[in-house]
Amino acid sequence: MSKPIIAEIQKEQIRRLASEGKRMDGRGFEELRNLEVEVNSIGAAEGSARIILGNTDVLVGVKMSVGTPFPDKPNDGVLMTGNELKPMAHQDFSVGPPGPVSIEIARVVDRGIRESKMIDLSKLCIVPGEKVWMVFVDIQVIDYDGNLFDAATLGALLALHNTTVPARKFEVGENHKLPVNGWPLTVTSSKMDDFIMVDPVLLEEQVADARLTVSVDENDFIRAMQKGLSGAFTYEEVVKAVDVAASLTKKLRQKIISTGE
Amino acid sequence: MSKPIIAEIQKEQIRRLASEGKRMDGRGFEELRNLEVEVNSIGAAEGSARIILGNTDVLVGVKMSVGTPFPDKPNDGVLMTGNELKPMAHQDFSVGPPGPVSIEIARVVDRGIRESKMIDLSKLCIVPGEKVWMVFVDIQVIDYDGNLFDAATLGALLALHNTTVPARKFEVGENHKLPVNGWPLTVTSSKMDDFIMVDPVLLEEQVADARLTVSVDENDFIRAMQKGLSGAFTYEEVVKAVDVAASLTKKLRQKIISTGE
Amino acid sequence: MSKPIIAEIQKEQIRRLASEGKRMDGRGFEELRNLEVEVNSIGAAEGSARIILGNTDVLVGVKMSVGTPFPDKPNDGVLMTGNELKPMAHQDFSVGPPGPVSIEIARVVDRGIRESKMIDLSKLCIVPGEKVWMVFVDIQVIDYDGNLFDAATLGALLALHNTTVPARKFEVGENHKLPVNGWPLTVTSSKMDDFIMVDPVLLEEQVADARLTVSVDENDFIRAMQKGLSGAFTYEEVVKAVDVAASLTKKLRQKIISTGE
Amino acid sequence: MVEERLIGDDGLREDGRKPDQLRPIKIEAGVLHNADGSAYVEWGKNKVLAAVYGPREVHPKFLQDSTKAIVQVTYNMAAFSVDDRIRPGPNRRATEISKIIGEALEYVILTHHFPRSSVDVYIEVLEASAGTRCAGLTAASVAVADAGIPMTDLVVSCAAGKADGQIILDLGKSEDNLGEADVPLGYIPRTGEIVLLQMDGHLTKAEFEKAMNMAMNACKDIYEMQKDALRRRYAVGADEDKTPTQEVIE
Amino acid sequence: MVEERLIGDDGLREDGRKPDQLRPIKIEAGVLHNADGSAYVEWGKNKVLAAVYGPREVHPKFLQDSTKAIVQVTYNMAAFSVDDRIRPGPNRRATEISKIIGEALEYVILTHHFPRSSVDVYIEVLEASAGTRCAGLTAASVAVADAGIPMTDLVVSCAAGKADGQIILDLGKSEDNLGEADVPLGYIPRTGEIVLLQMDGHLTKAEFEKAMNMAMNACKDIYEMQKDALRRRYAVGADEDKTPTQEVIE
Amino acid sequence: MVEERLIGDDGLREDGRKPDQLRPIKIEAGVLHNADGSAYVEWGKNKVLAAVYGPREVHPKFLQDSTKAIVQVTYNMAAFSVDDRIRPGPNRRATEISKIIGEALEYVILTHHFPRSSVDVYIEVLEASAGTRCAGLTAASVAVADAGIPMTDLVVSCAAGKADGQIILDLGKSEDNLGEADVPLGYIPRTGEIVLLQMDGHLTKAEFEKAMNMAMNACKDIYEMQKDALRRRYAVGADEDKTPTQEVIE
Repeated sequence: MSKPIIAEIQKEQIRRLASEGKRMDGRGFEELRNLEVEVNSIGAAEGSARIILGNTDVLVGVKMSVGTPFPDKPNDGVLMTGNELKPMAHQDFSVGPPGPVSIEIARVVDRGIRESKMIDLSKLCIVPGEKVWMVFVDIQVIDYDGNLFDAATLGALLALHNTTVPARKFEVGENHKLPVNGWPLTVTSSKMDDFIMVDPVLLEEQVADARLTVSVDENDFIRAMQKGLSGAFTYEEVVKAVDVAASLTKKLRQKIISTGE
Repeated sequence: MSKPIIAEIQKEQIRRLASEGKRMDGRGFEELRNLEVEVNSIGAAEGSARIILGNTDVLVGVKMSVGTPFPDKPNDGVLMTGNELKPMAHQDFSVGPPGPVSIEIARVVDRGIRESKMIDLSKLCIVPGEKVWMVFVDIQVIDYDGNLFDAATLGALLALHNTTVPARKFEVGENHKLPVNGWPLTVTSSKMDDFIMVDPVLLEEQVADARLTVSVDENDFIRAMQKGLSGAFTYEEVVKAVDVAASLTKKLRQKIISTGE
Repeated sequence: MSKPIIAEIQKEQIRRLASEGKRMDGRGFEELRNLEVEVNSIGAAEGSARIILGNTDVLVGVKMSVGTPFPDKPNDGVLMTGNELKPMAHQDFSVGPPGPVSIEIARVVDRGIRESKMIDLSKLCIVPGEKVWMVFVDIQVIDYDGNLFDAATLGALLALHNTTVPARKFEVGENHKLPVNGWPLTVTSSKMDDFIMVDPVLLEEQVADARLTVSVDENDFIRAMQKGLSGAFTYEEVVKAVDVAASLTKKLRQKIISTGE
Repeated sequence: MVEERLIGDDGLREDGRKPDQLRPIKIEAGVLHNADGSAYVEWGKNKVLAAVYGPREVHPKFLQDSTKAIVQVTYNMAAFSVDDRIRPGPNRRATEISKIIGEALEYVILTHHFPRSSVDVYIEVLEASAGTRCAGLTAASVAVADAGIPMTDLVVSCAAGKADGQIILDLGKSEDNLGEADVPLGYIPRTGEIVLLQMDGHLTKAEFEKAMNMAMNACKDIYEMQKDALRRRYAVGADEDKTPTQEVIE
Repeated sequence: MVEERLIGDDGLREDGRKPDQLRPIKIEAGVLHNADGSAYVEWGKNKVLAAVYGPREVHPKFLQDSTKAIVQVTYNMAAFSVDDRIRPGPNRRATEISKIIGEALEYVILTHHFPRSSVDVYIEVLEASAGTRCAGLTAASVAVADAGIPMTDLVVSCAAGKADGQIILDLGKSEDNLGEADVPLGYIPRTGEIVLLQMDGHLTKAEFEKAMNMAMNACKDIYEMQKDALRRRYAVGADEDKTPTQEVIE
Repeated sequence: MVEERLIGDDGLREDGRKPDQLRPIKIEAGVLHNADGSAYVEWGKNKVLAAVYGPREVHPKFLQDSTKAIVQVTYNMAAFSVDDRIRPGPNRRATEISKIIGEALEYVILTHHFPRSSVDVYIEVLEASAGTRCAGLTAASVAVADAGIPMTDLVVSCAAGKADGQIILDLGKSEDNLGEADVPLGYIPRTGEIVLLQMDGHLTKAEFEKAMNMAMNACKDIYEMQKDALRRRYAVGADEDKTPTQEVIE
C-alpha cells in the first residue's frame, strides 16, 4: 500500500506548486528541459544519436542490411523500430522481452517516421521483390527520467538524418547518405488535474492522469498523435496541446538543424 | 479444497439422475444437443463455419496461401490445424500459448482430416518441391459448454467443404472449390462410473472419468479414435461406443448434407 | 535454510578426508573415475557415443544435414552444439529451455571442437555460399553425478570420430567418414579450500569454490580453458592444473584410441 | 500519392457513403453464456465480439492493486479475420491497441469500488475491415455495462480522417490504406471528454479540428445504438435465458 | 495407395514376422542412479528410457491437488533419435503423447495416498522406430513400480493395425508409414481395462475388433516381461548397488 | 592459416602497438543518475556501460539465499554495437559471459553482509571491438564500488593471446579473429588471485604462462585507472550532483 500513498503525497506537492504556476525543477508549464545531443558516436552503427534531455538519456542506433521485402510490398524497403527499457535505466525496469510500455513507445516512434514519409521506402528497393534495404532503428534507454516519447523520437530522427547507407559492404554500389526528409518532431504534454505541462519528468509522469504526444513537421502539418494513460482530455485541451506542440517543435527544429546535425 | 467438494456434489447429482436414465438437460444418454450451423459468415476467410452445439459455440476459419512444401513431402500441400481456448470462452481459460488440452483437440481434429484422406494433399501441389497450397484450419472457441472435440471437428469439416481456393490472388489460375471428400464425423462419449453418455455438457465433462471420441465416415469405416482422461473403458464399452458413434454420425451427416452445406 | 547447512556438513566431511589426502570414493586427487564408453549404439544418429564416468551417464549424438552457410562464412560448414540437463538425470534439473549451466557446458564443448580445428569446416562445403553440411552435436545427460564438462567433451569427440557423413541420403555423393583430426580431451579440476581434485563427483562439485577445465591435444598443446564458480585460483594452481591435465589427457587418449574407437 | 480516386465527382465515397456518413452498425448485448457480460458489434464488414469477466481475483497476483480494480484488455484478431492469415499469439500492434483501449475503459469504470480485483475484457476481431479498434472499444464498453459493472458512462469510439483532400468519417479499408490521415477517437458524449486519441498522416490544424468534430458527432449517434442494445438486452430480461447466440452472426 | 508390398506371398512381413508377432522386446528395471525408479525398454529398434521421481513436492505449486498426487509425464524424443534431427524442446506431438500416457498411468497409481505431491515421469526416446508411445508407456509403468510407488497393477501398451489389407500386430516403421491403420492400446491385463486408445486410418468395425483383441493378447505377453524385469531387479536387491548402467544399451 | 600479417617487420601491430601494449583505456565512475552505481569504460573502440542496483530485494523470490546476497549479472550487446546487427534478447554467448562475470564479481563482493538480497549488475556494450568481456568486468567492478557495496578488492580484467607466433597483450579485432589464441583473465592485483580465466586456440605451456604473466601485469596498470576513476568520482563528491552524463561519450 506504500506506493499509492507516496503517489498521493507527490501528487499533492506537484498540485500545490502547479496551482502557483510552478514545477518541481523550476520550469514553466510550456518549457522543455535542457537538451544535449551527440551524433554518430557509435562507429559500428550506420547512424546514431544520443539524446540527453534533463536526466533522461537515450541512445538510438541505426543499422542497415540487405534483405527481402515483404510479399505485399515488393518495391519497398523495410523499416523496423525496436525499443527496450533496460533495467540499467531504472529500478522498475526488468530483464525480459519488451512489455506494453516499451512497445507503445517503439510503435509511436515508428509511426512518426513511417507515416510522415520522412523515409521514402520505395527508394530503398534494390531489386524489386528480391532485395531491399532493411533499416533497423534500435532505441536503448540508458537513464530514465521521464518523457521517452520525445527523447526517442528526436534520437531516431537525428540518427536517421546522420545515417550512411553501407552499400559497399553489401556490394550494391557506393556508400551514400540515407535519403531522409523533414523533421516531424514531437512534444508530449502531461495532464494532472487541470494542469497540463510539457516534457514531464518521471515524478510528474508517475502522478499524471493523461498524456498527449503531438508530432508536427517543418510545414506545420500535424503528422501523428498518441493519447495515453487512463485520464481524459477535453477538446479544448487537445487543441491547446496541438498549438503548444507546433510552437515548441518549431523552436526545437531550428536549434537542432543549426547545431545538432 | 472447495473445487473437489463441488465436483463431488455435482457427481452425486449426475449419478442420481443417471441411475434413473436421465441427464441434467433432459436428454437421453445417446442423444446429441441441439445444433445450429452457419457457413461462410467470415468474408475474409477462404471458408468458415460456426457451430452452436447447445451452449458450446465454435468458429472455424480456413485460410489458404502459397508456400513451400516440407522437404520430405515435396509433392504435397500442407495442412495445419490450430486451436485456441480463448479466455473469452470460459473463466478457466487463460491468455497464453495453447496448453495440452488445446493441443490435443487440435491434433485430434487434424488427424481426423489428414488420416481420413478427406483432402488429397497431392492435389494441392502447384510446382513439385517448390510451390504448394498451405491450408490453415483455425479453431476459435467462443463459448465453452463441453464437447469441443465434436464441435471443432464438425466446424472444420464444414469450413473445408465450403472453402474456395484463392488461386487468382496468388496468380496460379482461377478460383475453385477446395477438393474435399467425405464426412468423417465424430461422436464423443463420456463415462462416469458405469454411465456412458454422448455429447457431454461442461458439468458432465468436469466429473467424467474417461472420454472416447470415435470418427466414422460415410461408408461406416472407423477413421479415428481418441480416448482421454484418467479413467478406463472395458472392451465391451469401446465396442458399444463405436456402434453409437456409427449410428449418430449417420444421422448427423444426413442432417448436415441436406441442410447445412 | 536446510540446503546451506547440509552443504556445510558435506564440506566439513570432504575437508576432513582431504586433509588426509583422501576422497569420498577412495580415489586420489589426480585420479579419474572408472570409464565405460560405447559408440554408435544409436542407429538413427550419424554418430553417437555413450560415456559412463562413474555414475555420470551422458549420451552424445551427431546428426548431419545439408543446409545453407552463414552469410559471413559462405565456404564453411556449420557446427551446432546443444546440451540439455534433462530432469531425468537429477532431481534438481527441471523441464524447460537450457539455463546458464547447460549453456556453459555446450559452449565449452563447442569451442573445444571448433577452436582446436578438429573439424575442418571448410571441408564441409558442398556448393560455396549455397550448400554446406550442418553438424549437430546433441548432448543428453541421462544420469548426473558430476563433471559433465569432461564427460560431454569426451562423448562429443568419440561421436564425431565415429560419424558417417550421410551423403547418399542428401544425394551429394557416397557416404564417408566425417574428416576429424585430433583428440583435444579435457580434464576438469575442482577446488575446495586449498584442495584441488580432478573429475569431481556431484557432492564434491556442490561444495567446490572454483573449477578449471583444461583441454590438451595429442601434441601437448593447450587448446581451451574455462574457469568456473565464484572462487579463485592462484597462478601456481593454474599452472599445476595444466600439468595435471596434460598428463591425464595423455593417458586417457591412449586408452580411448586403443580400445574405444 | 493517391492515384485511385476515393471520392467521386458526385461527392460520394467508394461504398456510396457521404463524407460524414457512418458504415452500417449493429450492436447486440449479452451474446455469450459464460462471460459475465458480452457484446457483438458489426460495423461495415468488421465483426467484433467482446467478453467481460469480473470483477474477479487478479491473476497473476502481483498485479493486484489494493486501492482499485485493474482493467486488463486483450485485443486479438482471429487468424482468419483478414486477407493474409495472422499467426496466433500476441503481436506488437495488438499489445498497443489492448493498452490504449484498456486505458480508455478504465476512465469510466468505477474501479475504486473493487479494490484488489480485476476486470478482464477480451476483444476478438472475427473479421476486420478498417476501424477494429473503434469497433472493439465500442463493443467492450457495452460488454462492461452488460456485466453490471458500474461505470460513469459508456465510452464510444469512431474515427475520422482524410482522403482525396476531404475530411471524412469512419474510414473504410481502401480509405484507410490510401487516404491521407486517420484519427481514431474514444469519446464520452455526456461530458465531451476524450479518452482515446491517435492520429497519423498529414493534417493542417483546421483539418484536424474538423475531423475531431466529425468523429465526436458520430460518437453521439453510436452512443444511442449502444444504449439501445442494452435496452433490448434488458427487455429480454437479464435473468432469463440469453438471446440465442445463433442470431449473432446471421 | 500402398504400392510397396508390406506382406509377402508367404504371409510374412518385411522383417520376417508373422502377422500377430511382436518385435523383440527387452525390458530392464532400475537402470539409473539418481531417479527414484527407472526402466529401459528396447523394442525392435526403439530404445526408450523412463525415469520416475516422486512422490515429491509439486512444482509449480499452483498445480498441487489437496486430495491426491498429480502425475506429470514428459515424453521427449532425443534430437538424434530419428532420421531427421528433431529440434530440442516441446512440440505438439510430444505434448499430446505426454498427456495420454500420463492419464493412463494415473489410473493405476494410488494417487490418493499422496495428497499435495507429484509423481514425475520422464520418458526419453533415444532411438525411435514406430511404436514409441507404446514402448514409453510400458517402460514408464515399470519405472513407477521400480520407484516403489503403489499401483493397482502395471499398465502395458502395444499397437495393432492394418497393412496390405491384413490386421497385424505391433507395426514397424514402414508399416506405420504405409499401412492402412494403427491402433495403439494401453491395457491392464488383470482387469481387462483399456486406459489408452487411439486409432487412425481406415478400419471396418470387425477389423477394429480383431485389432483390439490382437493387441490385448500381446499385452498379456509383454506384461510377463515387465514383471520378469522387476523380479530380476529385486533379485539383484533393491537396497544394493543398482545394475551397472553400461549394460543398458549393450 | 593466417595469411594477413598481424605483426610487422618493425615488431609493431596493425594499430601501431607494441606486443605488450594496451589499447587506450578511459574509465569513468558514476555516470548514471538512477543506478546506485555506474561506470563507463572506453577501451580501444569498445564502449561499455555498467550499472549496479542493490543490495535490493531478490526478484524472482525463489532465488533468494538466506545466507548471502546473490550477484546477478546481465551482459548485453546493443543491437547496433557491431557490424552485423544483433537481434535483441538473450543469446547463448551473452548468457555464458554473464555467468562468468557474475562468478568473478561475487568473489570480491562481501555478499554475506546482505543475506536475502541481490546485487544486480547490468553491462551494456554500446560498441564492440574485441575484448568486451574484459572491458565489461572492469567496468562492472568500478560500478559496484561506486554503489558503495563493500568489496575485498576491485577485479580487473584483460586478455593476452597469440598472433603471428608472438604472445601479445589485449587483442584487437583482427588479432582476435585471425590470431592463434586468446586468454581473457580476471585478476585481483593485491592478492594475485585469478577469478576469470578462459582460453581458446593453440598454445604451448610456456606460451600460456607468458600470456598469463603479460595479462596479469597489464591488470595492475588498469587497476590504477580504476582507482583513479573512483578517486575523481569522489573528488566531485558522491553527495553532490553527479558528473554530467553528456561528458561520458564525448
